[in-house]
Amino acid sequence: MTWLNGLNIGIIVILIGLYGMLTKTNLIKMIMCLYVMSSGVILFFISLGYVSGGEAAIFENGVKAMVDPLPQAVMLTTLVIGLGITALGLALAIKTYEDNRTLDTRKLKEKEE
Amino acid sequence: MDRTSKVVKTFTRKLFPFILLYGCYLISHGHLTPGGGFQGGVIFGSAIILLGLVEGIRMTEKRFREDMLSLTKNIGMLIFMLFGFTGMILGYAFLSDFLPKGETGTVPSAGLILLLNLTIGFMVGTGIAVIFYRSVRHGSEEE
Amino acid sequence: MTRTIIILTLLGLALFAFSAMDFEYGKPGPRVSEHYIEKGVTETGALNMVTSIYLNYRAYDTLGEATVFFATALGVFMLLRKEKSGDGSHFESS
Amino acid sequence: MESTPILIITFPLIAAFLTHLTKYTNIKRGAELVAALGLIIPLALLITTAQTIFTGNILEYNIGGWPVPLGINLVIDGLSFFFCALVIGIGLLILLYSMGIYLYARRYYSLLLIAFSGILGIILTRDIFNMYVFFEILAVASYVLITYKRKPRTVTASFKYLIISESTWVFFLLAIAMLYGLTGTLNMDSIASQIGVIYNSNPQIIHLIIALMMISFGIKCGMFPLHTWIPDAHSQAPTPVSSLLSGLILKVGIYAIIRIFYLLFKPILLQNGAGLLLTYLGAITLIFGACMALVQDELKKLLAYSSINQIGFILVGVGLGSYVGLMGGLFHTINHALIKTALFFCAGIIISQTGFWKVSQLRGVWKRMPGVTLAFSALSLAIIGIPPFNGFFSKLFILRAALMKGHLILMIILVSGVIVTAAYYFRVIGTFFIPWESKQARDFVPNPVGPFEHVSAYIIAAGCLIIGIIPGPILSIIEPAIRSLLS
Repeated sequence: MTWLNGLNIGIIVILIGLYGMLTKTNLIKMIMCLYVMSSGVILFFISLGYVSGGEAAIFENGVKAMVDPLPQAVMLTTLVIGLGITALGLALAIKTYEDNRTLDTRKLKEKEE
Repeated sequence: MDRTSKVVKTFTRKLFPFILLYGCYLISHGHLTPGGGFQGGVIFGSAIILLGLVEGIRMTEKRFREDMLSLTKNIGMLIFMLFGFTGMILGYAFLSDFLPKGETGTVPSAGLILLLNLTIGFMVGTGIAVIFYRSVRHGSEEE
Repeated sequence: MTRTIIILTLLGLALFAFSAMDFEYGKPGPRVSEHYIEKGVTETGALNMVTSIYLNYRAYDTLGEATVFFATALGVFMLLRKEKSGDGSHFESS
Repeated sequence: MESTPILIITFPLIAAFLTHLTKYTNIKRGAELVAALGLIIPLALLITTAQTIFTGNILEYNIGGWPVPLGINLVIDGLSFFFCALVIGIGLLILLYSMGIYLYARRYYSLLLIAFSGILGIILTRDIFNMYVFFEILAVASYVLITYKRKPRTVTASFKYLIISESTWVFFLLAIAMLYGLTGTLNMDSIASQIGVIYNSNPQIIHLIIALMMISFGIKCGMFPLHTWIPDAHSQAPTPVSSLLSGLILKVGIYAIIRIFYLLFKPILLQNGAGLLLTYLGAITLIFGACMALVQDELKKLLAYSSINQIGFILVGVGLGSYVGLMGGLFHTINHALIKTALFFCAGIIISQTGFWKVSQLRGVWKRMPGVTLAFSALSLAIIGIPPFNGFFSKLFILRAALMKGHLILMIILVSGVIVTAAYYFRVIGTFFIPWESKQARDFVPNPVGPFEHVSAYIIAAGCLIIGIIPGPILSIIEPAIRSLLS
């Protein structure tokens, strides 16, 4: 089953996150779907750098082939940005719950009119 | 009524310095072993969160005051920029590695990378602690 | 009903993406990171290539990303504060 | 000097972190002073580079001393110079306005400067992932700035902006990943050199990457299907932030579209007309923004929809890809940024003085505030495109570009867009000049309005008139930008 490699699974995870984002109405669940999507992208990008038979990109004696270190370094930055966005999203969700006593986007929309 | 049992309290109080030590290990060996500024900083933050969970916010607040934490974030960022500009002053480009590289394999072997790791470790640690304080204090009304 | 439409469009997107992608997994083409692996230790002195990239070759990304984290911590700090007077909370009634 | 690109970005950042430390110094308004310095120094640096840019060559800076494919490099060419000048100019005016209202604390200036350094970082970088990081800085700073007024609805508006923006930006990351997979590097110039070869071997993936990038930049510049966050974010944010949003953040989306499509996908763009897709999306955005603005009652929401409308004009100009079209697009970017910022300033003053934010309630504003209403109506004439003002020339260029390309439907859409814009602005000005006043809410006390607020609105109104009468200097700034694009 060579089809099931990191690249295709990454795309599938992104689409699952997108599906959740489109259908869920609870604020916290939307943030979770957001984080699922960004993990899907991280999986996709890192598996792009996979070299078959390569070891982790650290120089020790006896390391023959190495995995591509650039995607890992770049995805470290995306992880921390994802952490920041989720922290901010959750803080906003807490604040909306405190003001409107509901986390359901449908009720929030009615409250706005 | 303090629900956390005595065992948990003494255990975390004993464990706390070792968690910080592990965080320092990860930061200082960032360029030799897997790890680095962010992971070490997260472990710093989680150590403070662990203390906060067990001891309660007011106790940890005395040791890690919140405005000091947000001040460290500011100063951490300024230090990071300072490293960038010292590179420029010494004639290299911005954020370039101007320190001499020791022989590979030992801790002081990568010049500026170690110092940058330390600054990032502090900033991420204090940032996570501030976020934790804010969300916990916001929930409980006992300001 | 709308769920099935969403599922169908997502499947269509997936098919289009899979048909378009032709990366072979495990055998990447010529990369800039070959230079990182060959001359990384001599140029940066670090054994861990990932740290040498995100702190030496591309330290500017890390500066940017530390600002993101700083801005989020500041944002959460400002958002979850108790209702303090001042600080822009009582002007412009719109 | 040759290290100006990095200084232009880092000075606002340093100022942002220093404003927090002014708490410990006893300088009376230290935060505003440091904030102003944080923008004035980059302006001075930019002007020193004007000489080299106008003669056509570019200023490059490798960060960390690493050559191009290894590290990140910043480049000031014609286009980035033009957008940097626009951003810093508008930024200073926004700072001037925020200083007028004394109620902003140090954290507001810190976040505002982080947003400015994010914008400048996007404009100068030549590395796609770096552009993503700086877009995130800008986005996070604007999420927090929107909620600065701590009203319940600002938090929901900021949440909606966060969710929509972040979920589309995951696709931008996916596009970066695919480009890295294909070309093996993250630097724009080296990618651009390999795109032609890849396009011949596998056109499908390039279409996919163009589509992904179109989605993510569409959200940032308010293209039609992805604009839903704009009215809420603009109407709930404090006035300087909403002018920052519509004046600068939408313009950075435009800059990113121009940079990516004219640098990375230039060979493909002209071949099969991906630019046409851009033009027609712009046309739909134009019609949609105009119609929605007609029915809007809230003043700030009306201005937000009018921003979408004008962005449609710019997209049409940029999508056409001809010399005149680009000239019209970029000139309209400047005009719209200036005019919309000043319109939001006037709207902010009017709302804070009368306490009403619905257009129907704002009757008789002329008697209470003749100066601000005059500025508002002058600026509305400018944005509609009445001859003496600058809006006329930019829309004329776009019309001529559409004429030269022979798109008849496009011509009709553009002209009807102008008419509808005139309709909804005259409706607003009309209510201002109605002689009898609307009854004043008893418990409302107008907020203290500093001298600076009116000043910045008047400066821009006068500026629009001057640019309209002598468009020469502005066109000479746009000249190198287009030369660098179409070369």
